[in-house]
Amino acid sequence: MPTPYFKKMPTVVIPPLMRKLTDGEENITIPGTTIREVISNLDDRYPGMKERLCEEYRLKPGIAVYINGLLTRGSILDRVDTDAEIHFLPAISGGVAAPPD
Amino acid sequence: MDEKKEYKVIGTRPIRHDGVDKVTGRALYGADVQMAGLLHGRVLRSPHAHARIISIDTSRAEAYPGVKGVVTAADLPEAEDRIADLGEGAVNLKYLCDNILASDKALYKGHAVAAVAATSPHIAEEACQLIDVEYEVLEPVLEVRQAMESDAPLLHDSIRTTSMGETADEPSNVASHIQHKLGDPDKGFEEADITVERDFVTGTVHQGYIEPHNATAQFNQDGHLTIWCSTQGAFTVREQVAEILQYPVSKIKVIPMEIGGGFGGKISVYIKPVAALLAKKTGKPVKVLMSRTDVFEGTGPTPASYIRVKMGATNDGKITAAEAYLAFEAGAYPGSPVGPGAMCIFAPYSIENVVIDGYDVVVNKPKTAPYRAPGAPNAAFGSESVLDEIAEKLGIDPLEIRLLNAAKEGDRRADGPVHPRIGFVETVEAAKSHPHYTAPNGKKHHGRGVASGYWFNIGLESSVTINVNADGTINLIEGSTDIGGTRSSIAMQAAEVLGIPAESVNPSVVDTNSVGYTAVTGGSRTTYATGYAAYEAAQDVKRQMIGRAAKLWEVEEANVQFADGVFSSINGKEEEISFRDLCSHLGQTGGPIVGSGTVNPGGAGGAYATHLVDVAVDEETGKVEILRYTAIQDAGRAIHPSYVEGQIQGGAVQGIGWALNEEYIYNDEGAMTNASFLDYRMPTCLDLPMIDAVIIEVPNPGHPYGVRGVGEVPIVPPLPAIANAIYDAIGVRMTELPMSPDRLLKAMGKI
Amino acid sequence: MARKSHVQTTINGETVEFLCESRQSLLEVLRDELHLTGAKEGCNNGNCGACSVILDGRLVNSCLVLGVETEGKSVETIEGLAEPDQLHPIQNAFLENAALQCGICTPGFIMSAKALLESNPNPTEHEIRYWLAGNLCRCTGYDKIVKAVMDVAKASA
Amino acid sequence: MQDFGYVAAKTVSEAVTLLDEKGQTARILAGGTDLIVQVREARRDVDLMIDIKSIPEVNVLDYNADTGLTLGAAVECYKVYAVDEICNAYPGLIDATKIIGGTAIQGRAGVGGNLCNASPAADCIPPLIVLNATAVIAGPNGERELPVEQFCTGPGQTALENGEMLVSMKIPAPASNSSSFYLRFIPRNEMDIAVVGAGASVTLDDAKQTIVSARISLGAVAPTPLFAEEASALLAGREVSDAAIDEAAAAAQAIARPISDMRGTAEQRTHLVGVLTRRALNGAIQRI
Repeated sequence: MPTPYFKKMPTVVIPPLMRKLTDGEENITIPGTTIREVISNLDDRYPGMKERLCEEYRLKPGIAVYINGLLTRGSILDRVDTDAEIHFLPAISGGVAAPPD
Repeated sequence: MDEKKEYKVIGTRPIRHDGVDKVTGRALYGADVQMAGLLHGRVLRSPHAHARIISIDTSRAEAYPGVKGVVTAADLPEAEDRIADLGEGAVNLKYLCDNILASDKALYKGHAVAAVAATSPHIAEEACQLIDVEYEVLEPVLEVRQAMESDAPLLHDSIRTTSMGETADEPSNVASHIQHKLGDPDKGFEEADITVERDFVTGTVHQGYIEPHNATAQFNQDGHLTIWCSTQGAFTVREQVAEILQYPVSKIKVIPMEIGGGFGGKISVYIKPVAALLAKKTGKPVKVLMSRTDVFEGTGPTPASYIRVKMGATNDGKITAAEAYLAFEAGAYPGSPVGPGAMCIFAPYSIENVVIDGYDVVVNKPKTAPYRAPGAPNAAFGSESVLDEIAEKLGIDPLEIRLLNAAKEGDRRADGPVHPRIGFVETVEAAKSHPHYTAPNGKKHHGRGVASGYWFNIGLESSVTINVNADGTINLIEGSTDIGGTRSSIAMQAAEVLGIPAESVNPSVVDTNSVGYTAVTGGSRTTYATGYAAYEAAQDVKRQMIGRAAKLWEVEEANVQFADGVFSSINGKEEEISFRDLCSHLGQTGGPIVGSGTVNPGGAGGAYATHLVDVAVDEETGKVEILRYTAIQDAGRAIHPSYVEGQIQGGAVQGIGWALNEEYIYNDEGAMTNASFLDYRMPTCLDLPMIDAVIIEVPNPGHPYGVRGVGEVPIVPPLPAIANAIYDAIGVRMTELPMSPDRLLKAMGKI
Repeated sequence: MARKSHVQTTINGETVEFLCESRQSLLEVLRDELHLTGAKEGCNNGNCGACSVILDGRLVNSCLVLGVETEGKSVETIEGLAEPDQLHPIQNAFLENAALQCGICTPGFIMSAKALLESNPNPTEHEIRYWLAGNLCRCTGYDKIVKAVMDVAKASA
Repeated sequence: MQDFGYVAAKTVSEAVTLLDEKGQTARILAGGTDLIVQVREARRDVDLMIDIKSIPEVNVLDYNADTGLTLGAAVECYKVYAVDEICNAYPGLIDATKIIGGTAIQGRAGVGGNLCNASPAADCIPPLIVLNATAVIAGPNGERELPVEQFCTGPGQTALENGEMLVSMKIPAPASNSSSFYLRFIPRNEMDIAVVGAGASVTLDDAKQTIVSARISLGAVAPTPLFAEEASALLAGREVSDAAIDEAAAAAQAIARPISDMRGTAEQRTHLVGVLTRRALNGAIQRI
C-alpha cells in the first residue's frame, strides 16, 4: 500500500452490504485523487473490494458514486478532493433504478 | 448567487412557444406521421402470463393479402447475455431484447411475440390472428411476496440475488437486495417511548399518458435508419435501438415528434425496434401504433409493492429510529424502482438510527418502467402513514411533528449523502399558515390529512445551441422533448441572460443528428439541466457579442459590459448598443454567432412537498370524495410559474387517482381484466376540486437561477395524505392501495 | 380486400369526398384519409375524448362514428376553429391559462368546450366539470382547463 | 377490426328483411357506442351493420300527458333530456340518460340501444322497468309488444327473435302523486359502468303519507336487470317510513345474485343493493 502523501484523505462510506469485507468498518479514510485510485487503494487494504465495485474501465452496472453528496455520472475518472466524502450506492438514473447485472 | 435578484423574464408567465400549434391541432405527434407508401404495423401479444414458446408459424399471416412482412424474435440479432450501457442506466441486453419480442418464454400477458406490416392497420391486425404460436403454459406468479417464496415458479433460471456486487448461488426471483444503514437502529428503538409498525400493500398502476406509444421507421438502402416517434428522449431511443439491433448509432436518426405525455413511461423502447425490423424487411416506411390495451398490458407500469415500516419516537415527538422493508415487483425482468424508494423513504427527516432493506423481485407482469418519482410514492405511503399514527398517538399536531424532525442542510440521509440547502421546513411552515389548515373541518365523516414527500431529482447531460438572428432574436436548439412547457422554461433562461423577451427566443426540439447529446426528459431534470445548458449557451453568445461590440467600437473586450440587454463601453468611448441592434452588425463584425452549452450538473438539489387534503367518506358506500386540496412545494426558482403550478396540480391528481381507484386488476391466470380507460378509472375533472398549488422558492445552490426539478415530487404526498384524511374521517387506517370503495367497506366492517 | 364506399360530407364548412371501408371510423377517415390529424386517438373506445368532434352540431367521439355514417352530414374539427388571422376565444383562453401541458388532449377539450358553450354559454364550475368528464387529461389535474373555460364563459357573459 | 358491410335502411321493413336474411351476424346500428367497440374488440362477429337512423319510426319522440311517451329506438340520450315535459314526467329515466357515458357518448347513444345491448349494468333498463315500459318490436311477422322486464334474457341476449328489431319503447303517462328515481354506484363520478344500479318508482296517496304502489329494479347484480317484484309489492299500502323502505331494501338484497369482477365484488354489490334501493326509494318519494 502506498505511503499516504496527503495530510488529509478522502473518506469512503462503505455500503452496509459490503461491510463484511471491512470487518464492519463503516468509514474508511484512504488516499486517492480519483475514484479509480481510491478503489485501487481500498482493494489493497480490503481485497475483493475492486471486484465488487468495478469492471475494467468503469463502475459495475447498478453501482453509482456520490462525491460530497452529489451524484456524478459514475465515472471512475472523477477527481476527488482530499476532504471528499465518497458513497457507493445502488445506481439510480433518469428516474430509473438500474437493474443489477 | 443573489437570492434577492430581480429577474426580467424568469418568474413571468409568457404564452408558451408551441402553444398555437397545440391549440389548433397543428402540432404533429408521432401517430400523425403520414408519408407515401406507408405500411401499418401491429403486434401480436401473448395471451398467457407465463408460457414457454414452443413454435411460431407465420406462414398463414405472410400469405394474407395486403401483408408485406412479419417479424419475430428470430429476426433480432442474437442477444448476448451482457450488460448494455444505455447512458440512462445499464441493462442486460438479453432482457432488453426479450422484452421487445419474446424468444423462449412469454413472461406476461401482453408480451410481444410477433409483428406484422400490412397495407392497412386492419389487415395487419387480422394477420396477427393468423400467426400460429404454440405455447406450453406455465404457472404464473403475480405477487411480490409469493414470488419471493423459495417454491415460487421461477421466471428466469439465470437470476441470482445480487447484493452490492455479491451474487448468490441459487436461482431466485429476487434479483437484488440493497441496504442503507445509519447509526444503531436497535439502540434507537430502545430509546423510543412509542413504536408503531405496520404493513402496507400497493397495487400496480400505470402512468396513463393519453397518447399511446407509436413509432414510424424507414430503413434506407444505404443503411440509414430513421425513426419518428413519441419519446421522452430521442438519444436514449437511439442507444436502445442500436443495442437491440446491434447497429451503429451513427446510422440511426431519431426524430422526436411531439409527445402526448410520458411520466417516465416513454423512456423504455417497445415498438421502435419492431418498426425498424419491419421497415428493414419490407423496404417501406412502417408505422406501428399501440392500442390502449397494448399500452396497459405491454408497457411498463409502476410496481405493486409490499412495505413494512417501523418508527420509534420519544413522548415529545423526536423520532429515534426508523426501519423499512421494501419489496417491489420489477415485472418480468429485473429493475424495479426499489432503489429510489429506499433512498427517499425517510429523507424528509433527520433520524439518527435507520435501516432500510430493499428487494427487487421479478413477477409475471409487464416489466416496470419509471413513473413520476418512481418508488417514492409507494415508500411514502408507508412512512408518512406511520408518522401520522405516531403524531396522533402522542397528541402532537402532524405538521409540528414534521417540523420537529425535519431534515435541513447538513443533515445526513439514510443512504449516506448529506443534504445541501433544501426547502422542506419552508413547505411545512407554509402548510401551517395556509388558510386550508386553519379552516374548520368538523363535519361528520369529513377528514383532513397531511403528508410530505421527497424526490432527489437528477442532472445528467444536456446540450443547447443558440443561433443568433439579425433581427435580435435567437433560435434555440435543444434535445429535450417538451412534455409540459419546457420549451418555454428553457428559452426563458436564455432570454434572461441575453436581456431579451421570452418571445424573442424560437426554441426547437430537434433530432439526434442536429443537437448534442441530451438525456431524457425525466428525473425532473429538463428545466434544471437543459435550462442550465441554455444558460451556458447564452453566456457563450454573450461573450461573443461582447467581442463584436468591442470590434465595432474598436475597444478592448474587457472594456465592454453587458447589462439589461445593452452592451456598453466602460472605458474611453461612451458607446451603447442594444442586443437587438448589435445583432444587425454580425455580418460586418465577423459573421454569424453560434453559442453552445453542454452540461452534466451534479447539483440537481432535492425537492420537497407538503400536501393538505380534506375528504368526505360516504360511510354507506365507502366512496371518498376529495373536497379540498392544497399542494405546497419548493420549486427552488419557478421559471414559468404557471407550468410549475401545472406540474404540481397534475402530479397531485395522479396521486389522487393512485390513492383512490387506480390499479391493475388481475385474474388467476394473470390476465389484467381492466385494461381500458373505462375500467382503469383515472380521475376525470368531475372527481376533483381545484388544486391550490403553492410555490415556495428556496433557491437551489446547484443552478445559476436556483432551479429545482418540480415534476416528480408532487405525486409523492397524495397517497399518505389521503390515507391520513380517511383516518381522520372514519377512524380507520387504510394500509392497502388503492383505497377503493370496496376496501373501505371492508375496513369499516360493512362487508 | 374490403370494398370502399364513396362518401360526401361537409368538414369545417367545405364539401369533402372520400372513399372508406365500412370499418373505418370517422377518426380514421379524418386522420388517415383526409390527413386532418388534430383529432387524436387515445383509447379508440369512447373513454378519453381526445378524438372529440362536432357532428351535425352535437359533440361526439369520432372513434365511435363510422366514416360511412357521415354521408350528407356536417363535421367540425379542431382545424376549423380558428380564423385565418385569429384564434378562437377558447384557444386563446387555453393559452393564457396554461391549460395544456403535453397537448394531446387539448384539441378534444377545446371541441368539447365549444359544444358546451354553444349549448350553455354561462355554465357553473360544476356544469363545466360534468360536461368535460368525458375528456381525460393526465397532465394538468384539470384545474387550469376548467379555469380557461370559465374565463371564456365570463368574457361572453 | 373485421370487415363488414354497411346499409343505411330507409324503412322498418327494409331493416327487418335484411335482418331476416342475414341472421345473427347482421346487427342494428343506432348510436354505435357499444356495437362499434364490441366489433373492434372482436367481442361480436358482425357481417353487416344496418344503420336505422334514417327510419322515421325509430326517431319518434312523442310525449302526451294522457297517453304517455313513445321513444324511438334510435333517439339519442341528449334529445330525451332536452324535453322539459319528459324530464318532469319520467325523472328516473332522465337520471339514467344523463349519466350514460360522457356528453359525447350521449350525443350518439340512446335508450333503445342501451336496452338492446342488454348489459346487466345498463343504466336505462331499471328506470324503464320501474316505469312499466313496453318494447315495440317489428319482425317478419309484424309488430309485437313486450314488457321491458322480459326483454333481456342474459348478458347481451334479448328476446328479439331472428329478423326482429326494436322500433320504440312506450311508457305510460305517470300517475298523479308519483315519481321515479335512478342512481348507480360508481367509484368515479362519471364515465363508469354501474357497480350496482337501482331504479324506483313510487305512487303515493293524495295525502302523500301512504305508498299506493311502487316498483323497484336493480342493475348489475344478475345476468339481466331485475324487477324486484316482492320488494316492490311489500311497499303497497304501507306508510312512508324508514322501516318500510328498509324492508324493501332487504327484500331487494335477497334477490341479488351478483358476481365479483373488475368493477366490484359480490359482497360489495349485495351491500350496495340495500343502500341504493333505500336511496332510490327515498329519492323518488322526495320528488313527489
